[in-house]
Amino acid sequence: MSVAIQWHSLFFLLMALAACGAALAVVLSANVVRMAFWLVVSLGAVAGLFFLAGADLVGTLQLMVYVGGTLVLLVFGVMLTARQPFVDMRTAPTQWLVAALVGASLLAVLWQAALSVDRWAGRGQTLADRQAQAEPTAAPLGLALVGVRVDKPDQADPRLRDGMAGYLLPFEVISVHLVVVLIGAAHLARAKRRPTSPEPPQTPRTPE
Amino acid sequence: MAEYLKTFLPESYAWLAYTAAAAVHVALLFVLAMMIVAVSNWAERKIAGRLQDRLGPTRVGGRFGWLQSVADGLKLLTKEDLVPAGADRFLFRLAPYLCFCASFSVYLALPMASGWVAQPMNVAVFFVLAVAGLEVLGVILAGYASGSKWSLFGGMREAAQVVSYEVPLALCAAIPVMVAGTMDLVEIGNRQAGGFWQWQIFHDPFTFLTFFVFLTCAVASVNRAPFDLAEAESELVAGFMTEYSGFRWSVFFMAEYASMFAVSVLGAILFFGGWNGPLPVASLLGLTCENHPLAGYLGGLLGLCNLLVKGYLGIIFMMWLRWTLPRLRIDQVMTVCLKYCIPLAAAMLLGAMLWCYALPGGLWAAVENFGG
Amino acid sequence: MNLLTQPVGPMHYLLVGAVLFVCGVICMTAKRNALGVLMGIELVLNGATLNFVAFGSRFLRGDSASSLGLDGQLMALFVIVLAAAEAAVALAIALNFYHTHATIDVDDASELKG
Amino acid sequence: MGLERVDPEPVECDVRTDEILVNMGPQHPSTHGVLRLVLRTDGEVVLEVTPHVGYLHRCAEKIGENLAARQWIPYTDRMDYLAGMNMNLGWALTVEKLLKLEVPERARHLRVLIVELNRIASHLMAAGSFGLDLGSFTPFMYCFREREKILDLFELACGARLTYSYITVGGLMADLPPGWLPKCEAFLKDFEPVIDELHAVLTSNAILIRRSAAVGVLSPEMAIDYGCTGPVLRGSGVAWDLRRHGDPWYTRMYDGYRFEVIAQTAGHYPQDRKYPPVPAVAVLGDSWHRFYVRMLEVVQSMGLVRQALERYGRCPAGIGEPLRLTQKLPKGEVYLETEATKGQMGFMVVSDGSAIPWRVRARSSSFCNLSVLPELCRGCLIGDIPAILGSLDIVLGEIDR
Amino acid sequence: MEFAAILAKLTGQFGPRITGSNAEAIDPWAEVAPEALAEVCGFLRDEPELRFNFLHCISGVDYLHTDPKKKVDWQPHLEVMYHLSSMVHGHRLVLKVVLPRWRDNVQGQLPEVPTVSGVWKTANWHEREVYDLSGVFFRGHPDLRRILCPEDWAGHPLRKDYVMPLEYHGIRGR
Repeated sequence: MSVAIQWHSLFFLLMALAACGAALAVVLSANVVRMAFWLVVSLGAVAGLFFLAGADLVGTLQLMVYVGGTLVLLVFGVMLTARQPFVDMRTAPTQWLVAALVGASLLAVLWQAALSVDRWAGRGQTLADRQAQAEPTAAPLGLALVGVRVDKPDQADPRLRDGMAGYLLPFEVISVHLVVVLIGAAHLARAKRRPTSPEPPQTPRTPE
Repeated sequence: MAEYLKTFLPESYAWLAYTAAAAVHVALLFVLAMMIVAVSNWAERKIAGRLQDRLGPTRVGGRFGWLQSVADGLKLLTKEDLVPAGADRFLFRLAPYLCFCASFSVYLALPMASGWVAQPMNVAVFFVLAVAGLEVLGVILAGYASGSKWSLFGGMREAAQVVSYEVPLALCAAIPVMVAGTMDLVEIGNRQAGGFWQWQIFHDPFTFLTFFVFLTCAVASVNRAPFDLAEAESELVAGFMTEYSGFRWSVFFMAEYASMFAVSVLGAILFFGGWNGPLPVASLLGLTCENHPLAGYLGGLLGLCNLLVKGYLGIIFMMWLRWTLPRLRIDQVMTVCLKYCIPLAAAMLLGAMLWCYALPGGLWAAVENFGG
Repeated sequence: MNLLTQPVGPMHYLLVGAVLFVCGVICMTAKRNALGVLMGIELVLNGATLNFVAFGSRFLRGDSASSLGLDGQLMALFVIVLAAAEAAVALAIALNFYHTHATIDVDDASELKG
Repeated sequence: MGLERVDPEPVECDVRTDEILVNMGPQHPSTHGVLRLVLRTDGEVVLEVTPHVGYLHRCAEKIGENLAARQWIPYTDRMDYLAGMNMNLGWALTVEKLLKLEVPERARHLRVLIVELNRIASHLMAAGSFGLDLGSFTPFMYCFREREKILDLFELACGARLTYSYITVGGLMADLPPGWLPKCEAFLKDFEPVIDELHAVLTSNAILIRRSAAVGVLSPEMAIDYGCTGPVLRGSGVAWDLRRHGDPWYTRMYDGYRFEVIAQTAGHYPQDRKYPPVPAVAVLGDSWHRFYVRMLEVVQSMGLVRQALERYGRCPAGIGEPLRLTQKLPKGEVYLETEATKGQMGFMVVSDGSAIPWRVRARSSSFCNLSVLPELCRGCLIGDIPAILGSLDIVLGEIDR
Repeated sequence: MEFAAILAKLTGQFGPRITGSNAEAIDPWAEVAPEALAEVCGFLRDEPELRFNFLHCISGVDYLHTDPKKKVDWQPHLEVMYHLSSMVHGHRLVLKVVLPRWRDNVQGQLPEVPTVSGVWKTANWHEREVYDLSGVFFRGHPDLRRILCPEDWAGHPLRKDYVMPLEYHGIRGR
């Protein structure tokens, strides 16, 4: 039993508990600002899980874009609409019932699927391979985004070897998509009418 | 360190070694952060005093008021911890710690000398920027949870400002990263070993200009004057800190200084050679690990001093700014970011990219090549 | 099944992902606040992202195959970026809705007119 | 005049939010005392400002109906507590006008000397706190340091640093102590370079200009309509200074003194060759101009102090007798305005023939200057309010009396 | 323009509604009937030869002797004084309005004057002050609230018969 793995497991447990607990808190808290706070905790813990899975770039991105960007935006939205009746908006018991039913059935399915991973993945966990260390993935990821797959040097098609493999097209599509979305969001959120601009007050003119 | 400790322990107690190593690391970082806060607090008072033709603290702890920070801390600790009636008590109490955690977590990935880093990271630059950006959440929550409109204004301003300034800051950080070809801060620092002419700020004209954009954005992203809109005392009383008192207030204060230092150190590593002095003294004296572990340790210590000096120069610069300049207005802050910093940073990125493509070795290599 | 001694595998990640996903779904169905629904969506997306990363991670799968697990991570990256875009648009819509209807209760959003 | 009013750049409102009512004050760092402004804001944009005054109301006028004329002098000190001498002078001159009481020549020059020194002190305070309102703390300390020196001089002259009661009905309470004049001259000599320093850190500071230029533009018509006076009026380009245009009973105090009215007329200030030029972004009547007028008036007052020093030295001894408390006032009513530091400070005394005035009235300059605030702040940002308020330079003690 | 000329112009325009004047006083004044006040003020401001564009001050003076032993030559009344000047021509004028202390001599009913806040904006706050301290009601004033005293204050302190309340919201008055 390797010591490193044990630590890994412990941290995984901590992070997983934080993520799940905070997610539950999101569901259960009625106050929308509290919800946002618990969501921050949950997503932060998920970032920790990413780090533990060796995906440090994804983890950092999660922290930066998700927690630092998206959630700040969300909290901002919450504050813009933070009038008391909306901060504490209660859910009707019947809705809770429906939600719980849906959730429970979904959870059962997913739980079963998760537990059967080893079987349908067709590969048992071999402890001998456990010594594999997480390698830095930032550079390969970046290269993959511009179309070079350094982890798959043995492509059959020569075109795929020099630049046409990877995710260049999705990357471009997403970039354009992002620009469009941002412009659209800015347009949507813009106030339709300007606040009535104060006219320069008409003072009785006293020409001298 | 854990490996070193493990040698003293039986095999099954290896976890103890890891725990001890982790505890020591955290303790060291925490002490470092606290020392920085204490010294900065004192320095801020002294510098403000000198700039204003006053003496600043002179009594506590001898001639220069060395212990003023301790006295301040004691005073804050003994103050009443007030929670306003209209506040969201849970979030109100939590927000300062959230803030401090964010700015303290930055130190996890900040190397203090070659290899002296708590968690060596492949994406350290990115991590530092990401975590430093999380401080804003604490501020927003503080602003909301205080239940005061002035705090809310402060929180909103902070959110708008910090989120906007993250973009040019990341762009500016991307330029030295691109020049160095890595996001690993240790690696970036080590590449600038040699003399001051090896520092990345002198790599090419674009990195030189980038530094000033970086400086602006860094000051803005840690909310120091002239960008201290979130706590603008003449407009918003004290912004998000209006309702805080005593220890919780001091936690915000610590977070501010800790992130000031963090961002200064980041700038020092990215642009000013990090722990490498202006002249390669350490390598000339042979203070490297190859010669002797102790020599390596001494070299690291020298590097640490170098970095501390550079970091403190950054802090002193920010203090100088704070006590000299008036504050910008919120729309001007956003204008500076959106109309000047971002386009400038983007242009610098493009320029540096072209430069790296044309003259891969940087300015000095180009000069040498030309001469040769 | 002692998690402290057993190595962590994709299964465990999937379990966490499942919990996040379900919490998100419950949020989406039960919350009346438009922003609460938005938060549910974020949770769902995160649960999915976690699965991608877990399956991609060579570290977790424990095989020493040549794959660095890039595909999973790339998917995760795309999800995160798209989630940011989605949040921006959804927030803009929520704000717009708030301005026109002076509420953010999704139950009141029953007409397509602005 | 006839200047076009230029609106400050309209602020675009991207995300419309709820309107909020915020109380700015009565305890707020930048309201210069206990002033309460109720702001109706949409996010950062201020839609409406409603000032609420009266927190410092001390019934000064009611008290004046129960005291002999000279006994009210200390109450005038506490009106504009930053320029107590000017307040004393206003009341003293008003009662003297009723009594047709002449003061000796030496007292006249001493009054000019003291009053103009106090004007420097008050304008320094205004300039410093204007900087403070815009977030720069250090110039405030510089201003305070110089103000302290003036207060030291006052302390030597009358023993008090804030509430002087030095100028009194009938003359002054005491002549200057020996050795005072060289000290004053030394102060003026030391102070000269500090003005340039202040111009460097404040007047020509790019951020300060951006914060105050075209903010709170007050057209000359509006200024007159609202009864704004002093630097606020002159900042709008109206060359109106009571020391030149006022009641003869007051202006004759300045007979023989050379000074120019500080206001931008025909596109330039009387002294703009020597001091920082007017920035291109500044609009006549904005916060920056009000601040600049004060900075130039400091220099103007220095010139007046120098002239007074010289004249005072040539006069024979005798600074007048303070009015006896039992002295009966002639029946009648008299109103007199003087050019105090914040604007035109008017006093009225109505007498029924006894030693105690029937009615006392103080017309406060800050009161009128503040009343224009809602007009100036309409549509500005929250951050502009301190800039506008600071440039109006109000003192609540005078508003609330 | 001298006071006599101004007065002549005023009487020429308004005739009997200029109810009195005193050219001998230190500050010469003209008395206007309360109903005509707004009209007179508008005239004073707009007439090209007068151009009284600056209102310095509005003051209320209460004439009521509380000491019965002292003989006075006037009946109890209230005066509102307007100090005007012209920045264009440099002349000055004091307008007076004489009012009964109470409207229809009913204790508590404030005497009324038309507002001049439409003529000079500065009158807005000054009238509020006179209303607050001297107890004169300005008809047509856009926002006649107390300005120096708290809004729930009782009485008008500059009235000669004003009695300081013993207690205000638990604060001892005397």
